[in-house]
Amino acid sequence: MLSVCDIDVFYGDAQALDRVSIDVEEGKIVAIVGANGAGKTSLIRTIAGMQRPARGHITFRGADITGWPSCRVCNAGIGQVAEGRQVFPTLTVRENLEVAALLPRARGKLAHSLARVFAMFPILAERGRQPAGTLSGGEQQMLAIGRCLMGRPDLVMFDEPSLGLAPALVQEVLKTIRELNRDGLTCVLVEQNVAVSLRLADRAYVLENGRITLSGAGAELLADDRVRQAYLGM
Amino acid sequence: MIELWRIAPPRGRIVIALALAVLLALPLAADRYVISVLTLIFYFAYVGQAWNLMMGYAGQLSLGHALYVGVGGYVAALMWLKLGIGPWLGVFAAVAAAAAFGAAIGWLGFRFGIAGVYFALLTIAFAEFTRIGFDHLELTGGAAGLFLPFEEKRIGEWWNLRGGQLLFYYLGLALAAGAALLVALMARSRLGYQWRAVREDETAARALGIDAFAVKMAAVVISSGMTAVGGVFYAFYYNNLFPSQVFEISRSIELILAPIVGGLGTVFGPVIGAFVLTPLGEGLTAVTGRFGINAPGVKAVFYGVVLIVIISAMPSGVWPRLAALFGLKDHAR
Amino acid sequence: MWSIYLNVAVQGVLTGLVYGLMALGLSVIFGVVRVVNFAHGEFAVVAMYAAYALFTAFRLDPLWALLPLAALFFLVGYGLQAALINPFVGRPEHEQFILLVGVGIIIVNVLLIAFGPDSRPVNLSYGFDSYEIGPLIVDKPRVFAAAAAIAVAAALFWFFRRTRTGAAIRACADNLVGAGVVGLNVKRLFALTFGLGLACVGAAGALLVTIADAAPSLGPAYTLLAFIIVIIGGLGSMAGALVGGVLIGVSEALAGFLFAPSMKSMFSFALLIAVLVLRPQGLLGQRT
Amino acid sequence: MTTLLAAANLSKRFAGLIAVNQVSFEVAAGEIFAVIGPNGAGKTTLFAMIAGALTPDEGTVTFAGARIDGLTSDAVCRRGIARTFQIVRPFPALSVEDNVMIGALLRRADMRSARAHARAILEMLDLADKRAATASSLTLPDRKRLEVARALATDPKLLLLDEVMAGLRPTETDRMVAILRKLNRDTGMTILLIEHVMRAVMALASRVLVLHHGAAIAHGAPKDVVRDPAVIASYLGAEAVG
Amino acid sequence: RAQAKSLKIAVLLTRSGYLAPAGQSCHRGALIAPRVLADYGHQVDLVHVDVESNPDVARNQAERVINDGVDVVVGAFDSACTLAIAQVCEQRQAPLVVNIAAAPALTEQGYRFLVRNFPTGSQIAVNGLARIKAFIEATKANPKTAVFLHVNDTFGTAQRQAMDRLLPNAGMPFRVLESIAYDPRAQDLSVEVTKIRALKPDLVLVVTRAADAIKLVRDMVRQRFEPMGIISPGAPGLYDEEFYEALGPLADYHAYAVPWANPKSSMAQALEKAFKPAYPNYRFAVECFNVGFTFEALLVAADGFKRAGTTNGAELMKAIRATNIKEHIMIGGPITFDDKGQNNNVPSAMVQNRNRAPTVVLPAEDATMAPVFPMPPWQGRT
Ligand SMILES: Nc1ncnc2c1ncn2[C@@H]1O[C@H](COP(=O)(O)OP(=O)(O)OP(=O)(O)O)[C@@H](O)[C@H]1O
Ligand SMILES: Nc1ncnc2c1ncn2[C@@H]1O[C@H](COP(=O)(O)OP(=O)(O)OP(=O)(O)O)[C@@H](O)[C@H]1O
Ligand SMILES: [Mg+2]
Ligand SMILES: [Mg+2]
Repeated sequence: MLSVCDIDVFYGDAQALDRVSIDVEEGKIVAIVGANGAGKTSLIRTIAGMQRPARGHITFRGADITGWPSCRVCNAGIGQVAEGRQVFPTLTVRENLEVAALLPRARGKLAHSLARVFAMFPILAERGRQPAGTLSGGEQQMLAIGRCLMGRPDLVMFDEPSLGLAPALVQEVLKTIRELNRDGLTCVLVEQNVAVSLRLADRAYVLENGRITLSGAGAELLADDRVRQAYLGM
Repeated sequence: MIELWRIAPPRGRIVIALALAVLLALPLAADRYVISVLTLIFYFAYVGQAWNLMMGYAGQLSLGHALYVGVGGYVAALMWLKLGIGPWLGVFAAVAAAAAFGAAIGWLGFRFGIAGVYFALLTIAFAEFTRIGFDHLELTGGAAGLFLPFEEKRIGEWWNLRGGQLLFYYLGLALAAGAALLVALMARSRLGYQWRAVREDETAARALGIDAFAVKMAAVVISSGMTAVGGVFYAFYYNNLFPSQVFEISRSIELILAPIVGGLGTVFGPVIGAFVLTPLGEGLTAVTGRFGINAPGVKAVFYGVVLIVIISAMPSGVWPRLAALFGLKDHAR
Repeated sequence: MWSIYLNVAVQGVLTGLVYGLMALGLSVIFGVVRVVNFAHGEFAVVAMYAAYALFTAFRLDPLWALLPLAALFFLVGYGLQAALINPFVGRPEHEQFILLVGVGIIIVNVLLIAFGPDSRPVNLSYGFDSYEIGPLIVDKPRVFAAAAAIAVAAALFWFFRRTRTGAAIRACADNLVGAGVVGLNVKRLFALTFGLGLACVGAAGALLVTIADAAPSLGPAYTLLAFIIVIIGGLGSMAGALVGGVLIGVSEALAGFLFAPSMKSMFSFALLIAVLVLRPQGLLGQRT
Repeated sequence: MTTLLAAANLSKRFAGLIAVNQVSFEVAAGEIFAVIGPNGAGKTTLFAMIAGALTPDEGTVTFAGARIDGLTSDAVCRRGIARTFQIVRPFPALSVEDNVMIGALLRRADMRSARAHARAILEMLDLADKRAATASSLTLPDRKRLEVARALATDPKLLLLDEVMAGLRPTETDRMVAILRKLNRDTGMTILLIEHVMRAVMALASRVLVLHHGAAIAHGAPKDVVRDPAVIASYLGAEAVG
Repeated sequence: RAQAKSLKIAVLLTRSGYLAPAGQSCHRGALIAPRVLADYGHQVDLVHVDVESNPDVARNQAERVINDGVDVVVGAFDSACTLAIAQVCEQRQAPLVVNIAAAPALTEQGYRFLVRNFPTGSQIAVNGLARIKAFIEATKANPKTAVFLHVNDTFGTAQRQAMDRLLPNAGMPFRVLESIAYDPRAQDLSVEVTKIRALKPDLVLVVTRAADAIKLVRDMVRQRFEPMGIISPGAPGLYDEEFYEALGPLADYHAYAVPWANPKSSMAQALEKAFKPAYPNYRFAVECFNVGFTFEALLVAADGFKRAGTTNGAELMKAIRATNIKEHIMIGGPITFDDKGQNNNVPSAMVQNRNRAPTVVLPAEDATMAPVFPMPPWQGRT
């Protein structure tokens, strides 16, 4: 469904990604794990069209989307739940959701999308008129997920959705991702919480200093010694 | 200073020595118009350098530097007119007064964490506030202006800065060269490093023990004091001061164009900028005149277009581009 | 005596509202695009000339010309942002400053070439009329202009608060990264915002010409005025611009009346300095 | 051993969230002390309060016998505490050497000796060959090293390191561990570090403090702490053990 | 070069920048001058330069035109620019004939290569007060109180200082209640008008600039304030084309004491004849102040050249200093200069707007209409 082929990404003179390639199959969960600054966010931003690769290309459903602006990528069906949630703090919860439905592909389905999101996260319906900046971290994360779904994506990239959440909430969020996947959504999951994300994933990639160093089925990597040593402290 | 000379690349040394020699000898050959344009270039290179120190090195955007030109000019002129103290002494009072203004603005701005556009607006507000104040100040003749006597018999009284074009030409040259040297030295001093640290990232600078407030205060005080010397030059060159002329915002803008166009935070930027912009203005006058399109305003329109083109094509200024062209990339700063 | 004060204050409020509308454009643009439009007043003067031209050619009352002018200036702003200013978004302030100073110089001098240096009045049939309400005498053009300014500002508020595109623009102002994340077309929204900002200026110019005569040299003065107003009200705050306008209008009027009129703008600058020092984000601005 | 740094009942709130909650600990002179904890546990916030970047809502920080809470970050640095930033903050337009120079100038008025000092430190951190490059062109591992170099250049008595190993490869991590250990041994410099890379923590620290949701949940020698059930549950993750 | 037939003159004016209106008006005078001068037997070649209301430009351009072989410089309306040019002319020994600029310093700073055929600020005030007194006497009106409103710029302040000095001993029938200064950059004068209205003066004395005068009168009408008259002791504003355009019938009856073209001078009539076809959109009657003085400056230069017979700066200057021109444009005369280079024979006429045209009403020998004071009410004017 999505394939990233040999991309390099630079910030000024500094290289963040070095010949990274990944493949995402329809209906699967793909995990990308790696330490702080390994380039996970950079990869997501590049796929989303917010960063231009210096080389390589990205195809989605057969179309070459390399270098497309982010609005076009979104409209092609790639959504993202960004690192740090990135909600609009002074807009109300409802406005946050509505704005995301401005994508041409989602515009006509606003009412339906809204109903679905409220059904999934009833708390958001309750807080509909409240500025998003006043929500708690967990609520904001739900809003970020809900907002992403308003754009009617076929593939969603989650960048550290559990960051800064209490353990109970982490479970909640991960459960949601699993459910969304069950309903047919393809997911890319970026997490530092290596153990959890590897167990969830059908396939996983390990990113180190901008390079893919390992890849394989989630369970396989979980059993890999190198992974256990580097990321699980054993 | 010797250190500076030592680290300059050989080609750079030749160019600088040659340029200085040519400028020193020029009055022997060049006509008075060229000399007068060059005098103006020197003035802008000088005050531009002073501004560069504050914006280019310390990263504090001031859009009200005309204030210091005006204060410096007025103080020195008053000292001479009312107390009979000539400009060579008066300049100290002028520097002190302008530095006091600078310190007051800096204190208010930096103490209360005002930065960027807001700080720029604060500086404009002070300049305008002072302009209106001077418009009402009896001591300086108010809006009617302040005039320095310009009499034939005084020409040659260099100690009172009474003299012909050449006096001001060489004085301007000395000021511009001296300011460039001063900034080059400062940039390599401890303070210069601290300025750049604050400019680049104030939080990180403070984590390295730099007292950002003190360092920024030093920048605004030195810059305003330096600018005041330009004001003394201006007052004694033109022999008259009108608040509506010297404190005017367009004056502040005029004086920051050269360093920005030339290259902020570089020693040669303000100089190159002055050598680009002033002749550009004169050239446009000549060219529009030659082609018979000397309708008032046409020149300014071209000037505006050139500004837009330069800032779009070379956002970091002409000099870094030139330096790269001549393979002096590492010496661009 | 109090009736005189009342008169002065009301004049200040009315004039301040029109200035506030002009400043509103600056605030909207800065709040979203984060570009400081240093040629703001110059655009306002272009609008004044446009209103003047429409009046002389078609006898179109500037209060009506306001609508086509706002539309026209919207297009100008949209095009300008898309073509010229977009590359400067996110660049250092001094670069934006030079760019827009260049634009301002061009505007002032093109106007000088096209219309000459003399000021151009719009002679309204009701230009010299005034309402007398008890001790209060207020002139019609000012009342109309202030009312129109409120109407335009209200329309803009409505747009930003009630429409989805308005919410999207606010979203860009709130969190630019977030806007990219949800796939908003940021460039288009920026152009739209610049367009709206200039539409304000277009409308304000049409109103200004009913209370002042168009002249090329007004540009820089209006730019400065708009700055003072938005900084006092809070750069980026819409209501702040109107409040700032009224505050400046009233304080200048009262200061002019109580002290020397020639020093009245000193009070504006003093107010500006006080606000910057005590509440740098402006009266209605939010701390970032 | 004398106590160099003592934090007592430190707390910090952000808009309702308690980022650091009544944390107390002491660091002895010459010690290497580590703070660990899951993402968002409050480690960086704790550092920021020690370094003067944030003022604690409650509690005190004592350094070399004097209260330093409430001092500005530059004053704290001049007292002898240098820090690195987790999200690195080099001076991007300046060269690597100039970045370090700025640190070195804190205690050296003379440019020549400051430059010599900067070069020595760059040498030590394997950055010497990159000293003319602008900081913005460095890779993340190099930037992390630059961050350390710059802090070291101020000749601190106490060095605060916020996740300087993150993103380094195992060999690079080992190299950094060796450098820090050598520094600690040769100069007696006290080091307080935040780290996720347990390999480094185990190798370096004599004592570890574990934070979770802003509170200290364990405290002691590294090998004891990693066996603490509360730590395993909250940080290392139950799965990891099982 | 000494045998040159025609005199090369550079006309430096503020044709852009904030003094552009006046500069361009003067420029019109300069453009039509050569043909009129030729009819009087003077050959002049003009170079026109815009000094952008900026002394830096003025200074450099003065150097440039002198380099290019110009013999005399004329200019520059603005005092700051004129002073900048004066220094260059002094050093290069090129005569500067000031067309308009009122700063007293010009002829007090000791320039030898400068003459000014224009009154100083205080001369304008002295002449103006005398005319105002005559004006009131001639109409037998009886204003008891006045307010003096002036723009707070170079010119306005100089006027104010002169008024403060002169008024107490001028024997005026009215008492000045208050002097009010306003900011030249003020966007709005309604508060100033309210302030005047609150003082209820019979007479409003004003020193304004072009656009300000419009704002002033407009706000007076709007605020329904009707003094007996609005009179200027010598300033622009009340007689600009834009003033008539903006105010229509309300522009009438305001009076101002300014140097003015003598309607009975044949040279003025010749100038007007040349002006009309050249500028169909402008009226000589309105522009004659700027046009007239600019023309006279050129006349002074050309006349000096004729007598000196050389373009040598020093000799030409000597001839110009010795000028004695009886036939010229403006009321008064002859044109002569004192040791400082100042012409002290530039009186003011009392001019009043009548049917939207400036009309000389005093002195009687030059007048074309009789003065009207107090003015008729705002309402009902056509
Ligand atoms: N806007 C930027 N400008 C310059 N460098 C950047 C920028 N964003 C990221 N980098 C650098 O690119 C590299 C990869 O960063 P990235 O954010 O992709 O890592 P990550 O794996 O998502 O890390 P984390 O776990 O901290 O989220 C790092 O060296 C980082 O410092
Ligand atoms: N300036 C701030 N304003 C509001 N909340 C903040 C601020 N700084 C930190 N926080 C919050 O405080 C909590 C603790 O943050 P802190 O950065 O101290 O965690 P950390 O332990 O360093 O985590 P990490 O391992 O990810 O670096 C987090 O929830 C964070 O979002
Ligand atoms: Mg990331
Ligand atoms: Mg942290």
